[in-house]
Amino acid sequence: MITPAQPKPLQGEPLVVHMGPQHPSTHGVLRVELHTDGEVVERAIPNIGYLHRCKEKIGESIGYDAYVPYTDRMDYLAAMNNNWTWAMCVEKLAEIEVPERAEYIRVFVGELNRIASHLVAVGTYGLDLGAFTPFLHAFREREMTLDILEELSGGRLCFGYVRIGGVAEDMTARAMDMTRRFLKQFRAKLDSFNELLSFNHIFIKRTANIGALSGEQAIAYGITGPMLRASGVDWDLRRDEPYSIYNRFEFDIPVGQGLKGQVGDNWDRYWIRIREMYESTRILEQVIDGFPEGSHMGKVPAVLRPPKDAEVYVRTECPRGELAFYMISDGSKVPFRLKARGPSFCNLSVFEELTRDMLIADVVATLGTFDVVMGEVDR
Amino acid sequence: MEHIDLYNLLKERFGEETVLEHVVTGDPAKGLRDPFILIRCEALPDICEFLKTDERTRFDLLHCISAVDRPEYFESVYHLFSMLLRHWAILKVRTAKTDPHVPSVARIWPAADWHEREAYDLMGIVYDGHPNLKRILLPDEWEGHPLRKDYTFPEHEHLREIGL
Amino acid sequence: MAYLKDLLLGFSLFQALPISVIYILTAAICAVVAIAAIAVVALVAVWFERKISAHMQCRLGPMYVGWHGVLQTAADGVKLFVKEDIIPATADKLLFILAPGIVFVGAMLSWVVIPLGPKMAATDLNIAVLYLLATSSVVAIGIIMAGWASHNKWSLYGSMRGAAQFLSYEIPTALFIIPPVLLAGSLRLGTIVDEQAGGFLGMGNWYVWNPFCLISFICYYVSTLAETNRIPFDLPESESELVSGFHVEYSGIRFSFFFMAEYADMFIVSALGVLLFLGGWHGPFGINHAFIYIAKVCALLFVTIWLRWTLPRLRIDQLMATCWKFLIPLGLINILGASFWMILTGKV
Amino acid sequence: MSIFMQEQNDIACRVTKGNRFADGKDSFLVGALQGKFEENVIVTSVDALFNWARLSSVWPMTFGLACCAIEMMHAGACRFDLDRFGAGVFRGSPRQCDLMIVAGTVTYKMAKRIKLLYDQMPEPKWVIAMGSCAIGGGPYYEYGYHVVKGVDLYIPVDIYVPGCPPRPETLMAGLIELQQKIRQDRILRKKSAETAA
Repeated sequence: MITPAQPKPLQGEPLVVHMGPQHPSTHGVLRVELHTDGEVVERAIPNIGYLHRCKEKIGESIGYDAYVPYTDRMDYLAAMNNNWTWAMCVEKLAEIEVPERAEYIRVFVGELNRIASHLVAVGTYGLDLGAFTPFLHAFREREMTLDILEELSGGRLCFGYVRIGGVAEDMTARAMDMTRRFLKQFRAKLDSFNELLSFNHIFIKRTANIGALSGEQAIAYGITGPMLRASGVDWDLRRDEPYSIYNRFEFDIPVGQGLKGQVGDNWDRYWIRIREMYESTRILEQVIDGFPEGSHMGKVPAVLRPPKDAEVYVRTECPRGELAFYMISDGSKVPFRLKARGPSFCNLSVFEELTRDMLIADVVATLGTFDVVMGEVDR
Repeated sequence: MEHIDLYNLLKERFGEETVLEHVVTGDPAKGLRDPFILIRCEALPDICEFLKTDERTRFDLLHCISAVDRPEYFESVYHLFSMLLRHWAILKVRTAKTDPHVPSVARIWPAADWHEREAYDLMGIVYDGHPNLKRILLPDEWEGHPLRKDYTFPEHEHLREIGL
Repeated sequence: MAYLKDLLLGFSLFQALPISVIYILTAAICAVVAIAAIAVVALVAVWFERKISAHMQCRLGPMYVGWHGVLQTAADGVKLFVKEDIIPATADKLLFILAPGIVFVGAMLSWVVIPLGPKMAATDLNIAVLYLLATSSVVAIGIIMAGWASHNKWSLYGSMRGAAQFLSYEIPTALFIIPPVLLAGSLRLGTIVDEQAGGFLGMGNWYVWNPFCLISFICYYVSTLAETNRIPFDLPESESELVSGFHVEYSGIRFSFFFMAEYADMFIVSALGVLLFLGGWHGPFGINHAFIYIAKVCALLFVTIWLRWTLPRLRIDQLMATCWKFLIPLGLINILGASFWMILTGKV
Repeated sequence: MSIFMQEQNDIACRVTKGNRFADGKDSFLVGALQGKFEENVIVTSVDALFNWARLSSVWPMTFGLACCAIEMMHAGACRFDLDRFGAGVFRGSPRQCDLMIVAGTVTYKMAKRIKLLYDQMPEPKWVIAMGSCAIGGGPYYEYGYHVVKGVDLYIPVDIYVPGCPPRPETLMAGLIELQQKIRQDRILRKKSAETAA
């Protein structure tokens, strides 16, 4: 018997739009699958892996010191911090002493690179919201920080400067001069940047109270770095688990206060980065005032052979959060297992949860505050 | 809490046949390297639930999940951290080389979701009870799990053939 | 047009022709002038925009194509002209081809009544303001067609946003045009401009000094930013969200039509603002010349560009709320206020 | 109208050829006339005009893959300013671009998309492979199982800009090289090997 087809009840289905991998505001090759109902995004599912460059396999195939350039290219906006984490990890594994001067230089380049990295974050965030000029103003300042780093290392983006046991080249007087000059004008430039973008009325309207992430949720998703602090959790490895020589410097840890809306909203996440730049300038001032004499490179054996079956897990505070390397040695010249925990990778995992039932424009605005670097997400 | 105290606590709570041993890696005299607690695979969700909720431990942050390919077995390593009490726990479970299975902890820490997917993708460990266990970094058509030690690198022509 | 017709009839050669031929001839001349004007306006405005934005951003902008890049836009135009233009296989071909034309025609229609100087309009229509309001909606139709025909999800979003935005902002634009029309008592642009002649320093009678017209002017300007699709209201295009919005699938010469229409529209709304509120070609000290008028339009264009490169973009709901919850009520009150003003000052 | 309609439209099916001007169509205007003329003063002037327009207005795609993308952004920003050459209009849609700067590592997951993006661009189009990864796999050549050993395995490349990552100046040098290459294109003139002096 043929039953007449029942008419389906009238219903819509979500329109699936793929944002990326080539999209102006996905900050690289992220693809976000948007399930939209009109302008409202019901679900935004991030798809990653378009820049999977086999970093862990490479780490297990080549020597400890040969891997330094690969860490550069992991979070390419904060190459110094990545080098540093790697160096710390191998130093802990192979028990290598680092001279004091090298530690100072490391803090110096680390903080300078943090400024450079945050400048890209806040600049491109303006771009995501349609403001083009702040982006270029941020890049103008970034060029100055890159000049200093170039003076030291010879590179502009991927430095390979922090090596196992110290740093590649000694600090120069010219770099100190450049830094002093840079610091002299940077805060004023940052203030004018704030007038242009941070306290712009439209900008606040677009970002405040959007995408608020609570502290508990942030911890549950393993979020670290500025995103965690923006959610009101007062946690920074530089102060709470001081590595290197961070305990010698005085600086504040900015925490999200919900100045323009809820705690942990987009504006807070953006604002944390601006404030961290101010703090970094404070650290830099203290560093260049207290440079000790000495060697910039410790004693490192020509061929590194860490003890068998030693395991270390080292984490540092990178501009995007806590970068950690988990390394197992088997007594040979190459690590047995290398696992890199990229902060952006963990930070991005909350994206789907956070952007439920948002408008498309807000999804873009929220993604901007995550400040993901795909090189680190995909590794 | 020191790591060894944590081990004793767990042993007391779950018994010696579940919480197998406490290992300090490398040269114990130097004390620089990380210790870990080896536990039985099946008990992982219970232990994690306990570690997260118990007043003395309160491990609220799952920092990382790593999969390790040992010659005889696969390892899944959990780096836990407590934001409240500021201490570490490093757990390890072992699973067989053929058809490796580990219970998922994504229900306990949402952070585990992507970490487990990554471990599945690159090492091929199946996390039972994971809500959405599929490849995360590599394309779906990819063959094999590259972080295994016996992985042979594919040829470009072969990858073109399978549609990549 | 009448002026041109008389001019032509001044030559004995044309007197021999029937009058209908003269009409067609003058219309053709006007059309050519309008197209040329759009092209020139687009060329100059794009170059302006690129140079101004570059200098705002501590850059130089185009430098190597002609003196300080003056030929840059011409090069862009020729390049787009000789570029392959793709029609996607899944597109609605007829609409896809028609849409840029409609947008361009929409921009061109306005040039019929917009004067380029005293007595330099193609036709001095006595309902010019009404006509402008009517023709400016044609662009919206073109944009919706473009977005729909492209068979692309991003362009569909762009066109839906465009439809909502243009239709909404038509209303406040119309509402804020009413006070100067009331004051002048005419819809003819020439009359409205002539009403603003004289006064203190030759600028005192500009309608912008009237408090209600001042409100009108500012709000009119904001509404037209939305109508011409400029930041902070460039939602139909919004580069960082919808890639390129409604013209995401357009390439080559068809894309350049959208481009030109945008700049032509910008010029038209600035020109209308100058005509209605800033005294048209009446400059200070009683000088009235086309150059004064063009200079004022350029000043308004500069402000548009300035805003474009300074402000972030609004969100769609904020955009709609601005229109319906703020501009339209204000516009209605403003008309009421202007009417009372006229009663109090005895103009009625 | 017929010229409009017979345009190449199915972008997804279009196969990329190495020698793109041999059968790739130009605009509806040029397409019909392309390569039909002997050299004479008018044709060469028209060619020169078109080439000048094309080389003065190379619009790149907003398309960054990895580290090199940051240097590409720097090249477009204040100090280096690609806009001086008329190449600063970064367009998001491939339909409106002339130049694809493959800035970064190409992975197998991405390669298909790059091919698609390339096919979506209208003729004439150019590709700059920026950085050693895009040129030939770079540092990932040996152990990068997921890295394509050079983007030219998928799409034709005009200019190779070496470096890891190349400095913005290097990218600008690559752009100037590209402009030299465009200058020698033969659009209306016949493309015989003998006449290409």
